This record gives sequence, structure tokens and C-alpha cells, in this order.
Amino acid sequence: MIYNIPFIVVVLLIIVGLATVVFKRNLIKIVIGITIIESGVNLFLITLGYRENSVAPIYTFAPSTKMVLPVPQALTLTSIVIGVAVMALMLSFAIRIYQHYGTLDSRKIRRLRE
Amino acid sequence: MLHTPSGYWDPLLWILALIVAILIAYIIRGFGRKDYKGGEQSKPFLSGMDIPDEKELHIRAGNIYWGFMEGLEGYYDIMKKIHTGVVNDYVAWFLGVSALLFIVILIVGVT
Amino acid sequence: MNMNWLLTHSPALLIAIPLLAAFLTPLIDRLSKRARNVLVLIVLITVEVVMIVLAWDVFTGNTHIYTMGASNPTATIPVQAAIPIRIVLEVDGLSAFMGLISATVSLAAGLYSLAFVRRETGQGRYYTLLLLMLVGMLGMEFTGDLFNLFVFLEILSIASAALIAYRFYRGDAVEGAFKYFVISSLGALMVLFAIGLLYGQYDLLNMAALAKVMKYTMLDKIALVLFIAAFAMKCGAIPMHMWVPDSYTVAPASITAMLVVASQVSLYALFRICFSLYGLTLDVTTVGIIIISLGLLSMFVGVTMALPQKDIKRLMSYHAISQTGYMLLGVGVGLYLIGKPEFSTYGVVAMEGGIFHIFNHALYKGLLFLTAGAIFYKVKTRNLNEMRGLAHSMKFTAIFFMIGAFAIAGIPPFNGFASKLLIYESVYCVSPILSIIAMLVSIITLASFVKVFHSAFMGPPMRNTKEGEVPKSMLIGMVILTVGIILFGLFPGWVVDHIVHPAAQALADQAAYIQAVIGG
Amino acid sequence: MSEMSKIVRTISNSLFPFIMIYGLYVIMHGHLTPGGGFQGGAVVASGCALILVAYSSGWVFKKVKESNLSILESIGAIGFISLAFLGIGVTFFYNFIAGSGLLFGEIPPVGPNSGNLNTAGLLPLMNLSVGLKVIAGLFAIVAVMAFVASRRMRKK
Repeated sequence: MIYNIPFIVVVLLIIVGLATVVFKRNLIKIVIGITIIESGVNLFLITLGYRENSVAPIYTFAPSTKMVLPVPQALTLTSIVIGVAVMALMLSFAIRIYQHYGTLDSRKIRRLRE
Repeated sequence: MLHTPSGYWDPLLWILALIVAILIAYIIRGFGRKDYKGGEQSKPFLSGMDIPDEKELHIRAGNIYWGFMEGLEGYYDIMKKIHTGVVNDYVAWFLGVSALLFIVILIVGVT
Repeated sequence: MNMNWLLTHSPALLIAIPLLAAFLTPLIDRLSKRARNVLVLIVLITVEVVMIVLAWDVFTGNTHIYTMGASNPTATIPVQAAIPIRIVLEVDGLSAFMGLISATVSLAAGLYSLAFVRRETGQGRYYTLLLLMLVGMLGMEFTGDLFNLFVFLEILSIASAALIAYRFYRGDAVEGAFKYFVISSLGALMVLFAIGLLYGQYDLLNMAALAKVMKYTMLDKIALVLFIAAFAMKCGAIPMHMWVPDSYTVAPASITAMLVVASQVSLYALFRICFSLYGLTLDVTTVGIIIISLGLLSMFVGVTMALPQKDIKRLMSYHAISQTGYMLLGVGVGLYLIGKPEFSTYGVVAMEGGIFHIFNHALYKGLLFLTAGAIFYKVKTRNLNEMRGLAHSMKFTAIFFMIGAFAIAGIPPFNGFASKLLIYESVYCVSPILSIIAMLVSIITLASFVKVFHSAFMGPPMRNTKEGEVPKSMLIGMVILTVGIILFGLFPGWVVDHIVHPAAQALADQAAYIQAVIGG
Repeated sequence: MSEMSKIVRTISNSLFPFIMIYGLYVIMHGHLTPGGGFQGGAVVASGCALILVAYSSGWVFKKVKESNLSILESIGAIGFISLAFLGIGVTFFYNFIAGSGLLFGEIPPVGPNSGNLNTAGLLPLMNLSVGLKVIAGLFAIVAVMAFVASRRMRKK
């Protein structure tokens, strides 16, 4: 049971993030929602890499026990790097939209429709 | 040549046929009267109204297929209402379709 | 540097060269604008040439494997391990086919951009992002690794979002980019989650190795749903299509042509996941019906929504959705029939039709968007109500537009007809209604392009516009795509036998895909 | 964003070198310990962001030009890809320095050891170039955003 707690948190984070993206009208909050989903997915990946009674894959003075395969960690790092780029670009879009429209309310930012 | 389950398609042959058809049409045209110079019959007729000058006459895009749009008004009203332009709704559509796919694939897969 | 060396390393080179050039452009941009343009052109032409060489070799039956960082490019499984853990590039028929599309359209778009964005600022970054888009597309097509697929997907969406907002001084451009980016990064995160689900079960990321051990458990089904939803959204299938007209409309025309290909690459990923990753373990009937119905909806709603549009690029974007429906229909029928006796006759032809349509669509839709950009370049508006009589001054553009319009409407002898014919004649096997709807959609497509041609090119000439044609580099960009359309239209049999058939075969034959990477 | 109080400036002045050294350490030891180019770069860039917050974006842009930062960023990226290209004699990304005795070319001893910096071949070099790219890129992002926001505030 205790090992399932991270997965429950993952699901909770993703649901909170999705709810934020769907129900919040502020563009900044939408960006925050995306970031929350991303944290959930990252937590999921890092949890997959956990093995009981294993040590981190660092050779410096490591005890000679089992080491975990560092692939999930590498995946998470890559995904974090991508997440930074995504967030920066989205926020700069939000700044530009605020300059043009004078608002961050997604209901008012709809020149493109039909 | 492109083979399909029930035949084939050869564009070169088609172009040949097109050229032959154009030739035939040209020959038929040759049988027409050479001295015809136009006149009252070649002018456009619009219920006897005055036709504006041909140089100023251009139907704008918004007026083309007006009848078609009028006939399908109910459909178009719904479709335009769906496309709200609000980013939250786009995400909601995406999640809705995912949920539908979940139901279809998971439930059909079980039985 | 002999031919064999080039062939062996070309999968990596094709990704690495534009990537290196992408970061060189901002540096060279400081020294000289002309040198930067020359560099971009040289790189695009090199990619096209290497791609043709590689594709030719792949179509004659050799699947290319490339393992990054290994002591031997084909050593996919390292000595110390039993599974492929390195990044593997796998170029089979379909990858090479899609790579050809990306390289060709990028070349045309790059040439077109030389004049098209001449008056804008920040051109150094424009070309950087253009090359990065090319990298993202080629990477998604070549990779044999699921996580790499995600990385290149994100590279592609970040570069495209930044380019959609290229005219950032217009509010609607940034708005379209924001909408595109929110939904596409959400989709990419769902893809990542699905990859995590697969990794958690099988401890594998390599697609071929995964396909070999795939059991289609409950978690696999959840992952499949996430994959299908995300990639169908990225290629613009109907209930999730709203970002397509919004972002295609506001992007610069050359980028819109690239975005069309980017959508096709998502379609490729969808097919790759369904056929090569899941393959026959899949419940092919259910998934086939899902893809067919997405295709039908996209075809019908896309074309009917295109008809009343007044914005020329918005109209064309709805057509892009509608044409994507044809591909979904063709390949969906192939998936539906796979494993059934009709597959060898009708199923393969349906898949060939759908795959052939991808190339045709990229060519003529790219051409149409480029002509729309030429119109915008001239009259500074996209509103069809405000334009008329452009054929008086832009004769070549008018001709290119007509060719593109005929091709998209499926008028013989252009290329759209050949692929549509294959689709009409084969989807009949599943239900005659599918063929009837496909033909109806073609007719409405023609109708709406008659509307565009009439209102933009016919009629008395506009006042207040400059006389003359658009600059030469834009015309050359359009000529490349036009030549492709005409050649594909005149020799469809040759193209289907030598290019499309290997691609369809590569998609249908999952065992060969697995064997190419892990052997046995 | 205007300049902050003298207390904040003094404290960030004294913290800045430590953050820098820690970040550079993380970059340099990327092939031995958790971390690497991105992580260390992010630490250094956050140190730069601290200076940015303490001393207003206008002051920072007097010292550093945004265009110079983007040059650094491009150089970092080019360095990374060129290093990958160098191995193309065998395969792309092939680690040809490892075990060759050159810089970073020692063969690491098998089993638990104290961690020799002079190992791992291309990896430390790649970490360095990624670190350069991340420092310049992240700092440019934060600085430009702060600059745009502050200009906007002044307009009001």
C-alpha cells in the first residue's frame, strides 16, 4: 500500500492540473495547470525508477549492493528541461497577449473563432 | 499505369482522350456560321433589369453559396457555436474525446 | 567520403546537419544576411539530396538501422545487455517516405521565405526555428525509440509555436500560438504518461523490442488511448480540430506549409504506434472503426466548415482537416482489415491510397498555402471579400493556385485524383457509404475552391495594389511543389509501385520492423 | 523593477560567489555525481537571477547585452553537436576520447572508487557546453522577461 502512495499523488496532481486548465480562465493559471500536470508525469516517471534496497547509480564510494537503472531519472531530467522551455515560451506568449488585449481572461481572448 | 482492385488508371491515356475530345469539339465548332458577330442575344439578361457595367461587376466571396449556407443554417449555427475560441474549451474537447475513447476501447476490450 | 559511408551514416547526418546549422544561423546572421541565406539554402538542399539517396536505398529493400554512440551503427543490442538501451534510429519504407515529404516541403518553404519574410525583423531566429522544425520532423520519423519520439515531438511543437507567433506585433498571431501550444503540450504530456505506463511494465523504450513483448494488458490499453487521442489531436481530427484553423491562419504562409507536414508527421506517429508498436495484439476492429469514424467526421465537418469561411487561409486550414480525414479513412480501413482475408486485396490498396494521399496532400496543400501567402504579400489582407481580379497582375500565382485547387479536388490528371481513386475503390469493401461520403466531400472541396478562385482572381482588377508578380524566390518555392504535383499526377503507377508500396508494406509488416532492430 | 534595499544587495553580493562555485562544481562533476550541464547551469542562472532581482533588470542590461547572451547560447549548442560530430568516424555521438589517455581519457577503475575527474571522455566536455548554453539561455529568458515587465510597469 505504502508503495502506491506516489501513484495516487500522480493521479491527484494530473487531475488537479487538468481541472485548472479546463476551469481557470486566467492565462497564467492555465500555464500553471500545465506545469502541475508536468510535475505529475515527472513524479510518475521517477517513481517507476524506484527499487527497494537499491542505491543510486553513483560509483563514488558506493556499497557493492544493487544499483537502480538510471533510465527513468534521465527521462525525468529531459522532461524537466523541455518543461522549462515550454513554460518560458508560454509565459512570454501570455505577456504578449496582455500587451495586445489588455487582459488575461481567456474568454475575452478570442479574435479567432468560428 | 495505376492498378486498382477493379481496374486501372492511366493519366497519359486520359490526356490523350482529352486532346481527342478537344479536337472533336473544335471540328464541331468549325461547322458554325463564320459571319456571326454577336448582338442582342449575347448580352446577359437579368429579368429585364439594367445590368451594371461589366467592369464593376464582381460577386464578393461572402455572397457565394448563400443558398447552401441558408439551407444548412441549423447545422452551421451549431458548428460555429462549438468553435468558441476559448482555449479552455479546446482542452475540454480533447479530454472529452479521450474519455470517450477510454470507454470504447476499455469496455469493448473486456467483452 | 564514399557512397557507402554516406548511406550508413545518413540517418544521423540528416538530423545532425540541420541541427548544427540551426545554431550556426544566429551567429552568421550577425556577420552577413546573405551568407545566412546561403547557409540555410545549402543545408536544405543537402538534406533533400541525402534524403533522396537514403530513400532510394530504403525503397529497394534495405531497412537502415543506426545506433547512436555504438562502436558499430548496426549494433543495436550492446554486448553487456540483452535489450536495446541505446538511442536507435530506424529508417524503413514509411520513415523514408515521410522524410522525403518533410525535406521537399522544407526546401520549398525555405526558398519561399527568402523573399516572404524579407521585411520582418529577427530573421536569424526565424531560420533557426525553421531548421529546428525540420529536425523535429525528421527525428520523429526516424526514431525507433519511444522517448525520443516524445523529445522530437516537443522540439517540433516548441519551434512551431514560436514560428506561429513570428508576427508577434499582431495580437491574433500570439493568440493562435498560445492556443496551439497549450493543447499540444498537453497532448505531449499525455504521450509521455503513456510512455511511462509502457516503461513501467516492460522496462523497455525501444519500439521494436516493446512490440515483441507487447501483451495488450489493461495498462497497455490505457496507454493506447492516450497515444491515439494525443496524436489524433495533433493531426487535427475533428472534435479536437479547433487549434488547426486558429494557428494555421495566423502563421506566416511558409510556416503554414511546414505545419501541414508537421500534422502529417503526427499522423505518421499515430500509424506507427497502431501498426508497428501494437500491431496484431491490438483489437484491430475496434481501433480500426475508431480511426475510420474520426476520418469520416474530419472529412465531412472539415469541408462543410470550409465553405462559409471568408478568410482565405482559414478556409484552406479547414480543407487541411478534411484531407487528413482521407488519410485516416484509408489507413483506418487498412487497420480494420489487417489479419482478415480481404487485407491482401483491398486493405493494402486502402493503405496505399491513404499513404499516397499524405504526400499528395503535403504537396498541394503546401502549394495552396504558399499562393495564399503570395496574395497576402500583395494585398496585405486575408479577407476574401476585399480582394478581386488578382489574376490580372499575378498570372503565375493564379496558375499555381488552379493546379493546387484541381489537385485537392481530385480532378484528373493531377495527383489528388490518383490517391483518391485508390481510396474510393478500396474502402468500398468495408461499406459503400464510405466511398460515397468521400466522393461527396471531394465535390464540396471543388465548390469551395471555385469560390476562392472566383473571388480572389476573377473580376475587375483591384485599385491601390501594385502591379506585377511576387518576387522570384517565392515563385521558385511554388514551382518546386507544382512540379511535384504534375509529376505525381502523370506517373502515379510508378510512384505507387516504387515509393508508396514499400511504405505501406513497411507499415503493415510488423515482424520485419521488429526483426530489423533486434533480429530473430 | 527598481533596485532593492542595501541589505538585500549586500546579502546577494556575498551569496553570489558561492552559488556560482556550486553551480560550476555541479557542471564539472556531471559525469561522476548526479547533476550535469543542465542542473549546474540552472544553479548558475538562478544566481544570476538573484543579482537581477537585487539590482533591477535595467542595471543588468547595462552590464550584459542580450545579444551577447544569445551568442554564448549558440556557441554552447554548436559545441555539443560538434563534439557529437567528432565521433562520426565510428558513429554519431561515439565517445572516442574515453580510454584514450587524452584529457578526460583515463579508464575509471572497476568497482567503488573515489571518483576520478579525469575520466569519461566526451561527457565532461558535453556537460560544459550544455552548461554554457543553459546559463546563457536561462539567464536571457529571465532577464528579458523582467525587462519587458518592468518597461510595462513604467508605462503605467
